[in-house]
Amino acid sequence: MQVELEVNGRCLIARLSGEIDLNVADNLRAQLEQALNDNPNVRHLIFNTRNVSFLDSSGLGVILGRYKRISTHGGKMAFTGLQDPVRKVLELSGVTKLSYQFSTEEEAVTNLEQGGMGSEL
Amino acid sequence: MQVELEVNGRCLIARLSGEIDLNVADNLRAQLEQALNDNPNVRHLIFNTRNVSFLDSSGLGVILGRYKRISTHGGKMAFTGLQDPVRKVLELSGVTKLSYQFSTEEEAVTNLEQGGMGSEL
Amino acid sequence: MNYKNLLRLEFLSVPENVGVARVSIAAFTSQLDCTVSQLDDIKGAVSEAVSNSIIHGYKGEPHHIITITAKLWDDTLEITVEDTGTGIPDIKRAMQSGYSTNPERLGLGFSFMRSFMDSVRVESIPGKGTTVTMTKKIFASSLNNHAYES
Amino acid sequence: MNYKNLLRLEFLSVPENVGVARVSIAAFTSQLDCTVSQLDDIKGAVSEAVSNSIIHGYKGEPHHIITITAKLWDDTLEITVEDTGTGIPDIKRAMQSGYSTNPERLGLGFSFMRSFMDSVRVESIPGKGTTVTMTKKIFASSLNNHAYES
Ligand SMILES: Nc1ncnc2c1ncn2[C@@H]1O[C@H](COP(=O)(O)OP(=O)(O)O)[C@@H](O)[C@H]1O
Ligand SMILES: Nc1ncnc2c1ncn2[C@@H]1O[C@H](COP(=O)(O)OP(=O)(O)O)[C@@H](O)[C@H]1O
Repeated sequence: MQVELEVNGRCLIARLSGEIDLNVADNLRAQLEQALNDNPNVRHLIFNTRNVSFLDSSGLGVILGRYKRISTHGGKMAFTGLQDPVRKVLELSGVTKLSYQFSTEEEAVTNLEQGGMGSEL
Repeated sequence: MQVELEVNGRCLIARLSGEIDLNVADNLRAQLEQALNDNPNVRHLIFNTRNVSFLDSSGLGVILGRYKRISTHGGKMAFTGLQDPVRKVLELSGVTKLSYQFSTEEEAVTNLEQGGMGSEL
Repeated sequence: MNYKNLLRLEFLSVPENVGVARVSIAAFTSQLDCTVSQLDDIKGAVSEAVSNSIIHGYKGEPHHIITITAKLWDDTLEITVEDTGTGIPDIKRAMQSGYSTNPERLGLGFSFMRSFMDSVRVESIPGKGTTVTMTKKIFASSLNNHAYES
Repeated sequence: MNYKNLLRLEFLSVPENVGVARVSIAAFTSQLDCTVSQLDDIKGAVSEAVSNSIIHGYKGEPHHIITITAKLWDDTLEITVEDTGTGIPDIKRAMQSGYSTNPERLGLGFSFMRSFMDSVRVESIPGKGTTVTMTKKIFASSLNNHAYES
């Protein structure tokens, strides 16, 4: 697993790659928490999963845990670059219903920022 | 494993891909023998191994068995598209010394045809 | 012997081995002419079952053994994941979607296994261990075109 | 327990499983930060040893069991490939480069194992079986740059 983190406005973009399972869960959780701690003005989370080849419920648990943190302050979560293995897990868990999907990071940033400033998406 | 066979002049070009081991040895042997039987004017063998990710002594045995057949009639063997895993096995077995290596199939064909008609390479 | 092929894996209960188990069972299954999506499902199911044995069965202790047995019948893969850990007192409840004894987890493991596989059977004795047996019928993909595949 | 991780594979003596063994051991080894070339070597050695058990040990009979044990010590991988087949009457001769009891084969299996690995030890009892134990020290590649690798 590799993680690349970038703050864009009030969005934290996490570009994940590789296999997201129990073996990397602690590491991923720590990196995301650190980024949220370091950037208190971040409100929304964007996961770019284009290069994620595998995601299981342990990995999804880390993602949803971070969503819980930001959602208490009205933050939203979006996914870009969804591939079949990840899409399936998001659908089975119902996460598609509580998150947004966009083709590109830019689209995600624009939409979340607008939604956050104006009316809900 | 996949095999693509093409006759070019007096050369049989075998484009191999995947893993060449005990599991595919019989299949590869049968396909090469068939092609040699069907094309009695073929004199030289060219193996394009660009897409071969693995070769072991069982796979090499099949290749050398076909070389034995053509070499009794003065045929030569060449490799193109050598990647590290295959190159290593050819070196360890000394096959690099009894075969020719070229960057492209065209180069291999031209050289083997010339060598076959004129002086040995 | 009625099965066509058999693979048994035994490994330590460490998170590093979740991926090893996934990759090994996927390689074993690839003998059948299966689709990428079927392989993804099988990897997912193995990952959930093995993670459960590590986290719940062995409470994260790294020196225990997990055993996976994979059997290929004609067109069906059977996978058994076994631990000799804590066991499950109430299997029915444990298999409910969203139920977890660990507040940090989602309680979706069994639910995913059931979505990914055709059948999931759980046997467990508290204090003795847990065995999860899953099957999946593999249909050859009509999209796969393996003219020369061995 | 002195090793860091352990994987045991047991499988039927069919050619399909040579690749399964290779992939499984490679996935297990990948826990160490090894190079592609080291992985290629390990795959090669596993392939030769398992093929020998299938062809020579079990004379191609498909219903026998081959066992591989892989142990990770600090920076060393130890692999044992075991069969309960015919055994080798003269191990020294069998290990000579170019020696084969099968005219169709090259007699390079042991020679490749020795080139790929740091050590190769063969124990065999005719009529009882053969055990090949190989070790390889894994040096992390200085070229690998895993800033965020877990
Ligand atoms: N191998 C096991 N050993 C002991 N308990 C288990 C095992 N597998 C599952 N369980 C129990 O079943 C519950 C539900 O499992 P699961 O659906 O996979 O969700 P989760 O792993 O997120 O808790 C677990 O919380 C645990 O209490
Ligand atoms: N597992 C085994 N069981 C019985 N005999 C074996 C085994 N492995 C190797 N041998 C013997 O050792 C010889 C040399 O093996 P090797 O160097 O791998 O070459 P090859 O497999 O090409 O014959 C074989 O021909 C066989 O007689």
